[in-house]
Amino acid sequence: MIARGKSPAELGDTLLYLDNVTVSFDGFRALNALSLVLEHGEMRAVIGPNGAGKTTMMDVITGKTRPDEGEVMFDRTVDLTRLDEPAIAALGIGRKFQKPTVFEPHSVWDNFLLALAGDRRPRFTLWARETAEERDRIEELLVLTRLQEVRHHRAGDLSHGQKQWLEIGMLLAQDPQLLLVDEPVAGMTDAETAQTAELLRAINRTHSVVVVEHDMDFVRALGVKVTVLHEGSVLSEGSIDHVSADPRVVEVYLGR
Amino acid sequence: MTRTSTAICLVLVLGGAVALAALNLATAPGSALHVPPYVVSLVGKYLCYAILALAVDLVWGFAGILSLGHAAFFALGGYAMGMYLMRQIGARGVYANPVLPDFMVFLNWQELPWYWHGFDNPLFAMLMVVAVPGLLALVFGWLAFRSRVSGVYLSIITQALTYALLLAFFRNDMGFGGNNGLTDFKDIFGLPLQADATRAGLLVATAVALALCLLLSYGIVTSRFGKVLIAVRDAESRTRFLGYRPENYKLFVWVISAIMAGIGGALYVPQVGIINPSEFAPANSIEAVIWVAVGGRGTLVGAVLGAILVSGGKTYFTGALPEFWLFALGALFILVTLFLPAGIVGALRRRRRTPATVPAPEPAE
Amino acid sequence: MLEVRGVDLHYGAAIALRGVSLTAEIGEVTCLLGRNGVGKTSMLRAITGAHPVSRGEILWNGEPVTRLPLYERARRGIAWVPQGRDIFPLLTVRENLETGFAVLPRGQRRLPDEIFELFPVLKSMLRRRGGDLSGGQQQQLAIARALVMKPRLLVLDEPTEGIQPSIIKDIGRVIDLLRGRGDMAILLVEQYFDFARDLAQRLLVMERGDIVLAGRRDQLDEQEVRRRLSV
Amino acid sequence: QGAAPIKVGILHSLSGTMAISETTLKDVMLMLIEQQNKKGGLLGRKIEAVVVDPASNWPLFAEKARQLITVDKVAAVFGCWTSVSRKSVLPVFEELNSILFYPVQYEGEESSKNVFYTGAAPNQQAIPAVDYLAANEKVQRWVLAGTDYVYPRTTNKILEAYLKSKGVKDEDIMINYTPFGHSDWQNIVAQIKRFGSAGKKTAVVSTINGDANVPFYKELANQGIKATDIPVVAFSVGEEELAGIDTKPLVGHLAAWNYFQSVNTAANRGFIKDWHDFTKNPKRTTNDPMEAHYIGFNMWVKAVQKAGTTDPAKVIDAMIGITVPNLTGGYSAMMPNHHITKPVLIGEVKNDGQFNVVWQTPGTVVANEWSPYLEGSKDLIADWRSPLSCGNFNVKTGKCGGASK
Amino acid sequence: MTFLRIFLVLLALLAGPAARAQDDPFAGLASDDFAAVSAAVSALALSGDPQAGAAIAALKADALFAAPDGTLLIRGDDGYVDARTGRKAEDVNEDDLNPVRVNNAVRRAVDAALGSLNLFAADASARARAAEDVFRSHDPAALPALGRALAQERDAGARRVMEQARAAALLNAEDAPEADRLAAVATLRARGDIEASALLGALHDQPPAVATAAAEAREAIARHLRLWSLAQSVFYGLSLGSVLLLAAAGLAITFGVMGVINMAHGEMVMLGAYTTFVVQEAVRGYAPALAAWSLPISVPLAFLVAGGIGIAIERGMIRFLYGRPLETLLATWGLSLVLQQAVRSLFGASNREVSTPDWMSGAAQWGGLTITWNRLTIILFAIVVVAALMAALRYTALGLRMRAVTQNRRMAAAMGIRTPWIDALTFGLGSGVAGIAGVALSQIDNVSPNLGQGYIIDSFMVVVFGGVGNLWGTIVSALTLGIVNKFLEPVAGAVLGKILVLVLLILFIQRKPRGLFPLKGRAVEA
Ligand SMILES: Nc1ncnc2c1ncn2[C@@H]1O[C@H](COP(=O)(O)OP(=O)(O)OP(=O)(O)O)[C@@H](O)[C@H]1O
Ligand SMILES: Nc1ncnc2c1ncn2[C@@H]1O[C@H](COP(=O)(O)OP(=O)(O)OP(=O)(O)O)[C@@H](O)[C@H]1O
Ligand SMILES: NC(N)=O
Ligand SMILES: [Mg+2]
Ligand SMILES: [Mg+2]
Repeated sequence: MIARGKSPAELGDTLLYLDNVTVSFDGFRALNALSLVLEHGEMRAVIGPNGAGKTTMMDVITGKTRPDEGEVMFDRTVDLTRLDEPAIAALGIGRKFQKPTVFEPHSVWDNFLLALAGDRRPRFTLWARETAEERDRIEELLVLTRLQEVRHHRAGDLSHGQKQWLEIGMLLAQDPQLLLVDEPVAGMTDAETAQTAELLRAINRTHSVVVVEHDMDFVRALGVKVTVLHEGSVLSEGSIDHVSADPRVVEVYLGR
Repeated sequence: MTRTSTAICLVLVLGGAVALAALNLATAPGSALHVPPYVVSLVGKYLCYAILALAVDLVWGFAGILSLGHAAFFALGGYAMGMYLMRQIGARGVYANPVLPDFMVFLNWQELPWYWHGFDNPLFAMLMVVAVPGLLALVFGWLAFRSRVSGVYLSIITQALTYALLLAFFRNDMGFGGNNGLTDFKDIFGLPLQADATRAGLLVATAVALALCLLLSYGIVTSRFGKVLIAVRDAESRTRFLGYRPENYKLFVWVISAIMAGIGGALYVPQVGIINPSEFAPANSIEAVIWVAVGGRGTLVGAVLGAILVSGGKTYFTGALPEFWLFALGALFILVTLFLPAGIVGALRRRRRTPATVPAPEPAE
Repeated sequence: MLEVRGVDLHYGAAIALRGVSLTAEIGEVTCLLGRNGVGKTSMLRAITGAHPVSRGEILWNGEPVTRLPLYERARRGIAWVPQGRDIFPLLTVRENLETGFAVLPRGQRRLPDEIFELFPVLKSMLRRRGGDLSGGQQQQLAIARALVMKPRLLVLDEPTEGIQPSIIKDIGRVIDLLRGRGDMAILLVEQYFDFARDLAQRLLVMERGDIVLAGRRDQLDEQEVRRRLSV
Repeated sequence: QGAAPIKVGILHSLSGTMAISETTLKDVMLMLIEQQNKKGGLLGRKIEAVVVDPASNWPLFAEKARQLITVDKVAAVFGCWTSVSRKSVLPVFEELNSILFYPVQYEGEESSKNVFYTGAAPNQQAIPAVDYLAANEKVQRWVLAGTDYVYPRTTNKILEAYLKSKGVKDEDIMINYTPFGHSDWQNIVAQIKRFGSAGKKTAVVSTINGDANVPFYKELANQGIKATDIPVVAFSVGEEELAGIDTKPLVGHLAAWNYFQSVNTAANRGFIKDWHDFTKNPKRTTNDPMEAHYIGFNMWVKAVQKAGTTDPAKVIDAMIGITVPNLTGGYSAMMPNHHITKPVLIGEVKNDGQFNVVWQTPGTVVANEWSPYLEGSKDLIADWRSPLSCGNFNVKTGKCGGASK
Repeated sequence: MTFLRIFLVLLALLAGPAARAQDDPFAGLASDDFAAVSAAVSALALSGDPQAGAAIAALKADALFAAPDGTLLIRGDDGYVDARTGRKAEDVNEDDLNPVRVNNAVRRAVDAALGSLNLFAADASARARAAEDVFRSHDPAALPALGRALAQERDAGARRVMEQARAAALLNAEDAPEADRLAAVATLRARGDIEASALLGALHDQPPAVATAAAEAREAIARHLRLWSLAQSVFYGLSLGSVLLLAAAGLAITFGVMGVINMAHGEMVMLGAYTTFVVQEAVRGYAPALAAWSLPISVPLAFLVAGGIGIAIERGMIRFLYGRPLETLLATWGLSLVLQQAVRSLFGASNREVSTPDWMSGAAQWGGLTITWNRLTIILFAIVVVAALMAALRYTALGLRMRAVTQNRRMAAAMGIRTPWIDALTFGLGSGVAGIAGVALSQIDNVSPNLGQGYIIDSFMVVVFGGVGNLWGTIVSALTLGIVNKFLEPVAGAVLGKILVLVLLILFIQRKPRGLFPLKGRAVEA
């Protein structure tokens, strides 16, 4: 599918390039020679059985886990395996975790404030004042995530679903070039799920996105290319109809 | 760290110190209003402890770094000041040696070790008061935070640090007077240390230093920097994915805090008249943490209050109940923990807070 | 039968449940629906004893359990699959499952084979630490762990969250099977409406800390329910 | 009666690391004060003890000293054990011109107008002990083992100079320092054993402090070092310390003090009986620093009677020359250097935890507060009588060095 | 009594007719001058007086008294016996008696005298011990006795020591021929220990050949001992490590497993040590026959006492603090102050004596290795305690529940685990183990209210260095720290050695921020 060892020039409009990535934990291979290419402006849905390695793949991209082997390139020239998490975040890669993780002692408002794009260095934050612009942006996000009413609540006191929304909002606040979204609609009602799909499509107009989800209706609603992972490597790739028809995908993932 | 409580605390500290100093100097010893010098130096000592407590609260309350070795910075600042005071003695030591401090003379040292040079200069000495603890904190913090040492691991190595320093300063060969440390100071900046006016001046200076530290800390923790710090405290790895470098944040407050502790120590030494290695004892650092916990972690004002109350309690109990004061103090710690989970200031403030900050006990969480 | 009567639940000063009542019959699946933050999880916490209620009463098979601690309720047959899974991260998968033995008499402390039929992946991971599993695997483990307890009231909080479609189907089959045995009451919180509708005999819909719609599946207007679940 | 009582401060740690040693001293002071009150008090007034706990915390010592003097207005303070605690309170006593009685053997190199040193200076303990070993045990090789702090350091410096002046060679002296509370002595004891196997009679001179002694002696016993092979002579191990050790394997090891509980004099028998009655414990031991307080307190009483007042300035002047009986059958006198004369006794450990006095100086020894064996201090003397009134008078330059008033 | 008879016969043999001529062989014993007493002891041993052995033995036991009239009396279990006649003495006025005082010189003379006499004891090990005494005194006067003893010695071990003793005495004799001397040097070289080296080093006035041989022998011994000293350091290290391990094991539960920053841990250790003290006193008072067993009896009792108090602490205090791990620091610190002071008020501030049973005292020589019994016992004890602890946590249902509760208290309760009970038991177990450590520490350290304080810092370091929550790590960490310490100590000195260990520890944590055996993976971050 992907030719090995391409030079940067050959990668064309590639934003994210994973090649032959292998990660093992005490001998267990969570990723097994995984390769994946994401174009600029593309949105990709990644599905696959529990334990296929989807979250691990995101860990590798964001610098949380170092691969044992393989190449992870961003924007053709940046080798992500050499960078740590803040450096990768600074490149414009944002992430929403599978298990919602927010800053629990802070209010919803402050969570957004901390996530907003901007200078992250101590010497800036020490003097930073909340600008009108920032306030407007946070208000927008509060509406979008329907958290207006709880804006002053401690994030730790939110319900599970509210935290999911908050984290999605924080990801948007970062305004990254590439969004990695791990199971965004888990715990959402069907209506919310549909809205979220809509939201992601809107974002995708200006950003690149990788979405992991088990909700097939949602994936279908996204209407993008789907990659199916299984046991750490790509099992199938193509449109949602293509992969749902793949008997191997039905066997290991969709079930009958 | 609400604005009002911080302001009240500032006024009390500054006003109180000035009032005590004035009453000490301006009234006659017999008068009812007279504040004896004993009280002046006692309060001065408490305020130094309060600076240390503030330093601990800054890193513990807001960056989640439980330092069990903060007294090391306090002691280092104290030693820097002590070395200056020692050099001030000049030929007035018992052996009348114009250069060597007494303890060097009687252990047959021939010349002043290199690291003692410059301490006769007050400016240099004051620079060292901040530079030595600051540098140690910088090196230690840089190593530890960069390697992502955190939690109890960090706590224990801070303890190891202060313990190692304790042992090192104990060694007579180190040239810091061994177990006896540095004593027998005569004057500071040319003023006799035993004069009431000097004492009162030191008290006011300490109060001013405490006030400045409090303002600085308040400024730091209420800034956006402070919010990041709290985020780091409770979800360090999450902040990284947002592009923050927790190690830089921690290192910054860590060094600031160490310098604050060093200043506290430097003011402490002329007021108590001795600095020796027992100030490095791990128990001292733990006590500083306890002041903060009693007053209320993460409240700044609580740290000041806790330090003064606990030290005051110790002064009172060791005199009033010499044989049983440990029961009283120990019980106080236990009761505060059980009944005032957020410390004294936390308890005063507990209004709008939901118990999510403080999970209900059995059987819930 | 589980009966909840007029329960209030507070988090500090904030109220999460206001005088809620519900029942769940043995041999039936009762499904609790509602948008984010309406209090579904809080309801389950009240029933399992994970959070104290400030008013009202909870009866299990006629016995009031309102003041009993969690473990006493567990010993009376109430098992809980919490939202967020609450796997014991440092225990192995096997040990996680074996924590369920606490409520069983000594002779019955064996891992039932059916859980491995249901979740084959667990069988191959018995020696792995629970915390290392993927999100979906943990969810499977949480359900399996509850089944080890041989419960008579099974309380599930969004059990399909993060689980791959084929296993969701399996879980549906198991819930149905367990219900079919007729000795267990099942209370299910779900966002995934189709799944809930297919399984449940009774549906309850919550809004802002109270139940606003309740009834047997065939009696309820599906459009009405869906409307209440959307914004 | 009727007059306000005379207050006396007791400044001994009742908690923390030094409580082990100092608590007893507080008790003996309470006993002495009670006895004095039974005898009608002092100047027709009762004596009242003010006990505080400086908690083994050196700055707290200074704070408590100041409190005793300025708040409680005590006439004199009996207290301190470690040198550092004394150093910590010294400026307070000098500033407020009050009196401290310091009852513990120490390194010397000090003489303050406001302190009366009732414990031994190095020449009243260490040097006679070394002489004894050289003469009676024919010791030629010396291990100077101590806790790493000022008292052992100074004592060992003095001993080293002294031994060398007697012709002992460098390679026959081994010096070893350990931290406070050192508890694992395996290596060091083995090292001592090795050092002692060079063929010359070897002895250990121990300035090991307090807590570290029990594990040290236990290890000696374990590794089978008997007093007949390598005797250990200690300056900080008394009856109180031995109470925590099974002494059977230690029989014959030595200690040098100015008092032992086993000294068989009428005065001592009486003292021990009073002590047992006072503490209601027939097993409580007595020790050297207790005797020092006994002497110091009696001297103070006499000086107050002589001065007719408790005013420290007057009492300080009255102190010099006061002579009181000690418990070992002689008299101790307060010398112009504010140190007292003492007999030196060498005792061997018995299996009941007591000491068997095997040697003693024929008379009493005057303290060398400034050691003649140290470069810096050999020209210094202390004499608090006017007109000299100086704690560190340099006989070479003819000046009262430093600022000590 | 056989012993006494042999002993008397022997005296007669030894002394011969000349000694009998002396008037009163006991005369010098009552002297005030130790040198005179020493001489008198030696003379008495040679005198052949039938009462000599008893008198010398009494002297050694501090049971010989002098009356003002010059009578010497031996104090026995039932009254006094006249030393000269062996007859019971009547009407003794105890107040008039003065003990015959002994100093080290006298003791040496006594040992030498008794040494020669015991060479003919019935028990082979007693003979070997006697020979060892002679070896140490290397008094040429013992040569004839040694010769006779050797002639009839059957036991190989005793025989070897006697030969060494003879070699030692011979080298110090004035008239031994050079060949014998060379043989003696070879014997001592073969013995190969420090004592032999010391003896060889102390020789003077030897013929040149002998002097050279002695010097060579000393070098050979030194080479030999250098190798052993490596092993010796390892033993010291293991021994220190096992002490650290014992002290830390309980903390590995209360802190490592439960997450309670237990500053009162040291006080639990101290309570264990005081339990040992109380048990010992009780045994002495009520069941003296069990005296040797008071330590083993203390182990379960210390466990129960410290464990019980631990349970009380958990119920009364800690349980309100779950989820607030840092607050436990404050409360347990307060508690440690209270416990220390309580013990101080109850037992007094000074040290209490816990004696070492005979089976734990002394040392065994194994090649160049000195293995002290108490240390060896503690090493073995530590292994047993920690192995039992690990097994309990890993393989029992209770252990599983303990771990479950500490990882997620609420969920554990939801699984039907009685969390309050398990919490109390876990804290009790950790405290109980600390108590057991106290029993062991009573053997090597002060039993004082401060005992625990001396170990708390080290304990935390051990647990953290090994990796919190990992008992196996705790073991490796304790032993490593012990060994590193013991290898650094001779090179750097005790103080600097300790500083170095701390600095190494700080640097090590930089490389391994979660200890030697970190728990890895998602499980930890979760
Ligand atoms: N630190 C670790 N140690 C051991 N195994 C691990 C570790 N991290 C992940 N794994 C294993 O790697 C595999 C991949 O996990 P991953 O979380 O990437 O799966 P996933 O595709 O995200 O699954 P899900 O859909 O359930 O979230 C799983 O089998 C998991 O158990
Ligand atoms: N521990 C807590 N402390 C304070 N408030 C809480 C806590 N847990 C939940 N809440 C609040 O109580 C309300 C009900 O929460 P609950 O978790 O029961 O909702 P839910 O219906 O389960 O939502 P979701 O579908 O998102 O899981 C929410 O407003 C939430 O913010
Ligand atoms: N003076 C002493 N022994 O410290
Ligand atoms: Mg995943
Ligand atoms: Mg919920």
